[in-house]
Amino acid sequence: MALVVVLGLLLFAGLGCGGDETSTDDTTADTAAATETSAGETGDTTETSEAGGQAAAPTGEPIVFGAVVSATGPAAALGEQERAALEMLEGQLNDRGGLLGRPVDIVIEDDQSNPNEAVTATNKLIQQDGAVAIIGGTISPSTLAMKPITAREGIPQVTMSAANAITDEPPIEWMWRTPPKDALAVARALTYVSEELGVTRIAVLHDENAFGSSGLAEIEKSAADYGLEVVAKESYRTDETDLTAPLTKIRSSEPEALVVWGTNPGPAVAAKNMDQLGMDIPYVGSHGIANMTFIDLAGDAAEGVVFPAGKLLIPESITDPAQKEVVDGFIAAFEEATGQKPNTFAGHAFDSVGLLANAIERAGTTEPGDIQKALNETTGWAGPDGIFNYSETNHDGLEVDDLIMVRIENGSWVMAE
Amino acid sequence: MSLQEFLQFVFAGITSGSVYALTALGFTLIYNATGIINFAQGEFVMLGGLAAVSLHSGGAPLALAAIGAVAAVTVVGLLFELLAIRPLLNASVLAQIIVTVGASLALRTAAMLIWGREAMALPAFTERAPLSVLGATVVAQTVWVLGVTALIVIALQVFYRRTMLGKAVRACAVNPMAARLLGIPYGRVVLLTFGASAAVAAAGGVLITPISFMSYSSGALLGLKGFAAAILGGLGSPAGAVAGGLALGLLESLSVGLLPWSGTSGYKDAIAFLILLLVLFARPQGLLGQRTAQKV
Amino acid sequence: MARFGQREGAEGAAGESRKARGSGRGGRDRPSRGPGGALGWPSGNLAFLLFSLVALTVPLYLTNSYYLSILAFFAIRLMPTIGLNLLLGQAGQISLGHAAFIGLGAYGSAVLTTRWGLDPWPAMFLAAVLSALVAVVIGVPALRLEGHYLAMATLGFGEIVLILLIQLKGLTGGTDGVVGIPPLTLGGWSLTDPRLFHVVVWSAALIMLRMALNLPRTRTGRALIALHRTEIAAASLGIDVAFHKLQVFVVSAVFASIAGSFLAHYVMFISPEGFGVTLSVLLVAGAVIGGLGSVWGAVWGAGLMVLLPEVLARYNEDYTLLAFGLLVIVVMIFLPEGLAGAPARLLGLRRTPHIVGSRTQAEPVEERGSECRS
Amino acid sequence: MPVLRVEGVTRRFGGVTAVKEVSFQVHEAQIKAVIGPNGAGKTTLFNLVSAIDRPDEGRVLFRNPLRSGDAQIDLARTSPHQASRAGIGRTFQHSQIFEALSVLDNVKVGRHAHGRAGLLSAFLTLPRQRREEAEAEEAARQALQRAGLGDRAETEADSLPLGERHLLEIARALATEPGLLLLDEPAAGLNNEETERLAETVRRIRDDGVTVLLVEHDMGFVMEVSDEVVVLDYGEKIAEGSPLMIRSNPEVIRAYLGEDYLAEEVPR
Repeated sequence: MALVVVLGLLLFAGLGCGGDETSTDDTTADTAAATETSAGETGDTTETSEAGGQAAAPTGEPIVFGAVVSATGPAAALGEQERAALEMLEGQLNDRGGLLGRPVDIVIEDDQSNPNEAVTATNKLIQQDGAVAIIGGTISPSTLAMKPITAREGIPQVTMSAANAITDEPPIEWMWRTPPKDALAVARALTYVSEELGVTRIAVLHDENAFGSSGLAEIEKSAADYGLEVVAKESYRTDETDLTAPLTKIRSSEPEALVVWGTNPGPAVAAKNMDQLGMDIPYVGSHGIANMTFIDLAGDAAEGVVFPAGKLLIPESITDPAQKEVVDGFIAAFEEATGQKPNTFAGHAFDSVGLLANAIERAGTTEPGDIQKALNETTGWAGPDGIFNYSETNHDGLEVDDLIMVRIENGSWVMAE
Repeated sequence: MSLQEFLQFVFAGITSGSVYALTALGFTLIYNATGIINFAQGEFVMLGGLAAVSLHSGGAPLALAAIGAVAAVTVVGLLFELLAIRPLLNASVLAQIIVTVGASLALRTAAMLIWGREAMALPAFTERAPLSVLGATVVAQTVWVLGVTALIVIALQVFYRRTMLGKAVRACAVNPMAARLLGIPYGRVVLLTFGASAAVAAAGGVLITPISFMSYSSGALLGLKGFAAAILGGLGSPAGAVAGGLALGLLESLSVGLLPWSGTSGYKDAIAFLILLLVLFARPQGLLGQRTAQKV
Repeated sequence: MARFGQREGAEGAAGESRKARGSGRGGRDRPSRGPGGALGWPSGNLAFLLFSLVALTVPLYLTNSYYLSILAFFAIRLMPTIGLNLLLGQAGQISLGHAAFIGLGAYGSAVLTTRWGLDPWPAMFLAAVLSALVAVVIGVPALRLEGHYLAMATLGFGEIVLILLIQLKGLTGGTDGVVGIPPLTLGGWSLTDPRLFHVVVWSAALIMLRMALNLPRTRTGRALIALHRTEIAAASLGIDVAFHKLQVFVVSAVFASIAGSFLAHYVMFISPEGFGVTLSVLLVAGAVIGGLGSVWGAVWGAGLMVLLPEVLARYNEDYTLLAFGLLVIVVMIFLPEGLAGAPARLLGLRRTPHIVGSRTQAEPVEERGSECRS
Repeated sequence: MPVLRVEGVTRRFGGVTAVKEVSFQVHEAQIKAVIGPNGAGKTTLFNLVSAIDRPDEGRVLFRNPLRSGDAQIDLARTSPHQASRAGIGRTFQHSQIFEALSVLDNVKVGRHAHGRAGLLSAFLTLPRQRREEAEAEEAARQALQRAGLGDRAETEADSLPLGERHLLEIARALATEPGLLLLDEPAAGLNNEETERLAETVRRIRDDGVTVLLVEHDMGFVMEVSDEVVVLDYGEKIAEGSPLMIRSNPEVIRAYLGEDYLAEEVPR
């Protein structure tokens, strides 16, 4: 009986929910399309992306992208802008005539930063909403939990999370990635340590969460390649109150630089504690502190901290003219839509949608196999995260050069090199 | 290990330990009056810190922000007692545990909805270079924490030892019926206790935010560590709570420092919890306490 | 001799008042009634048969794997909730560390299959054995403790297991989790088909439900209800209190472990963060909100845990935890029988007894008195 | 050979000596009462005899007369449930019935030690479970008969009046098939009629061969049912003998009057 009740409520919730979303989406799309049409001019649908904002109103069955983001829960700081970007991009795509002349519907599900919810959400997106491709998840555990489903169903999945395992462990036939994977960020940071700092003895202080320990694993694996020796490694819990104990232990092994791999607030505590202890070795952070929160928390202690980041953080660092144009357009549009500056994660969302749209246009169909083939043929596609080159074996797309090293000076970011 | 390093570990332990001690005090207060362990205690610490951050960033001077935060959280504590604890004062231990656990869930989530997820900072009470002893350093804020903790302990000791109400509360905390027979307005005592406990917790939150920052999720771990500290010190004794807190902090930091191999700090918390379990199993009355926690 | 009687008045009154404290607000102090307790459910087999029939035939008319995955999580959530319902409702013992047993089951299955190449079913079995052993090791000392201390001890235990899952990287993959966990198979059929999986996972959950429903009207079940009300009286009737508490603790751990194994083989990926205190607390919250007075409460609680997020998703899923926290408080105060007891209560059919045990149950009256005297 | 031999038993709580070097014996099929002013240590003594508590000194030796094969055991080294299994049944001063269960189920709890069906049998409703359940029901109904509650089996326990609650506790204890039945203030709070019914029941139980040790304040009840009386004061035995002897014992009278006098001086 309870089951009947639950089922009933589920149907109610599900249908109601779906209904709501569809209707809002439709309205937005319609209005947007209407506005656009009034602007006139018709373009060839296959060239819509170049055609900019001047295209025919898309018609017919919408093409559904399903997205799983962590809009709530612990990882919401990452997922919030992803959601905002996805919502904006849906409108943008439809304004430009949709894809293949059809409207695009990006259905966004929140996994609450919980991999189990990501499973339910992915099933819903594929079964209920008929998604032709999946975007997400925000966090690596969700992506890894979704991976068997998309692999089983044979639906392309473009993830916005960074763990190496996502594309290192088979199967990867249906999985592509937009952010620089952890190994890439580590490679960028270690390059800086060995080439710019010119030291050999490093210590690692890392958050024991997935982000931090994956960073440590990658550092330990590749340190030797950069002529570096890890002389000490200590971990801490994300909500640790004081890190002077592990730092003191680290100090006793006399490293020449400290690599801190974690997300806030730990790295900020570490920066303050280093100040307190009078440790004046260079502090190299991770892309996990590529946000104002770190500067707010660490205050003066943040000065001089160096970390790897996507070029979106300092748009002036972009040298490739095509990428510059795309990124400038994205920043302007995002600021107009949300009133906020886009962060790295918004960039991941942009790249995910862009790469998929690009592949579908080239494929000319929404058949999964064709999208798969087209994605693998992606070359030189420029977005906020960098220049993407996928192949059958490379589903990461980015290179070390797509990252820059950033230094904190006077409470803001400057290029470190 | 050099003396300087050893001292540094001791200071690290004292810094964390003083945080635990302050949290433990709140547990002690409520336990003394009601026999209840408030599983939401850590959340009051968190609320204190975040409220102070809000007030301070809203333009209030630090001292005013601190006092305002303590006052606000005290009100929350009083409401908590009236709305959630009062109806269940005569109910089973299990019901009381579940209600405070539920409250901690609710308070934490509410805090997240109000303040968001990012950790927030507060400036140190006195801006000055860290104090240095034989090369080992400790931030001035730790001294603040220790000082206020000492003040609270002294105040509590005076209350329990010198005032009629304090004596009555302490003597018959385990038996509210007897307290009623002795003419003590039991309901009011419990209400005051929750208010006082929330105030102490909030003060702790305000004091530690400059050291360790504060976010909506900080309360859970603080609560657990604070309880471990309270148990170590023997539930019921304010001085014991402080001793337990400092002991726990020292144990943690020395376990990081003394274990010879690298990468042991991940087990720091496990060590703290293991000690909690061992103490509970072997000596539930705590290392310093006398009251029995076990059934016959 | 009449004077004697007079003098006794004092002690009698004090005794009564002590008792009054226990029973407090009208009937708050009693352990659960059996499944036939009319707690919103028709008693006995009929309700169970109907429920089973509905649960197992769902895939016939529902093929949408979104709904099926919600129902699969319902079943997976139901298993530990049944265990907690027995532990809390019948035996009156709390555990704030049961997520650890789900984690042990999930990791046991994951590690045994991916690293040591075992088949999923034996892996699930071995993981359950491991969980049972751990439950014995932790239960023997912990279950001697009274309410608050037991709660804290189990909380600490849960934290330790979580830390070990994170730190023993060689075995568990640390925070990266374990990928590539094989799905369950049955007679050569892979249970990746959501409909097949549904039938299997619900069969397991229903078996647990049936077993739990059988319990209250048996020797063991009555022993649990008795020791919940008063351990001393139970012991005086020949009940080995420690043994029975341990037994139900182990059973609840095994149920949780099996749920964890199903989860691992269903999601095919696990990572440690899902097995923390929040899950433990949510499980207890679910069990309480569902209702501890009847085993059916577990069904309500687990259903709500799975359903509420889906409904609240329209607004903001962060409200889910807030709702659960507040619901627990409200239920505890106004609806001590939980959702399962709500219909009967609302209809005024029956004042059902409270389940969470009396304050005095664990306290020897004599000692308590002497403490205050001295 | 006596059923129960209390030998030099002492029990201290902190600085207070609740029971001090108390010795006495209870013989088969006898009703023995322990009386004494408030705080005299009666309940402590009872807890020692039912193995809920352990003496600091002395022995509490018990031999079950109804099971001739059983050896004598020292209750000071026994756990409560083992004491029950050895043949000690008890009731409590403050009603400790299981309100959530029916009267019959309450008594069935008393059959616990006579069953073997474990958790597995319970979960799976194995044949053994069904068989034992039937046996338990049969025995429980008999025990209810003996306690004079035969017609109340299907009632909810929490709807019983106080007098019948006490009888229920007795029935429950009888279901364990005790050789020695300990009654902790069975007549407390009962009206005359209920007390009379209780006295009848207790005598009938004694006549069935069950030895009874009781603590009681109701002197009328004690004098009516007891074969022998032990008087405690401040934890020490001050008198022992037949009700008639106790009634006129000057020590006893002084103990009670003295206490009374004290009680008036210093109100509690």
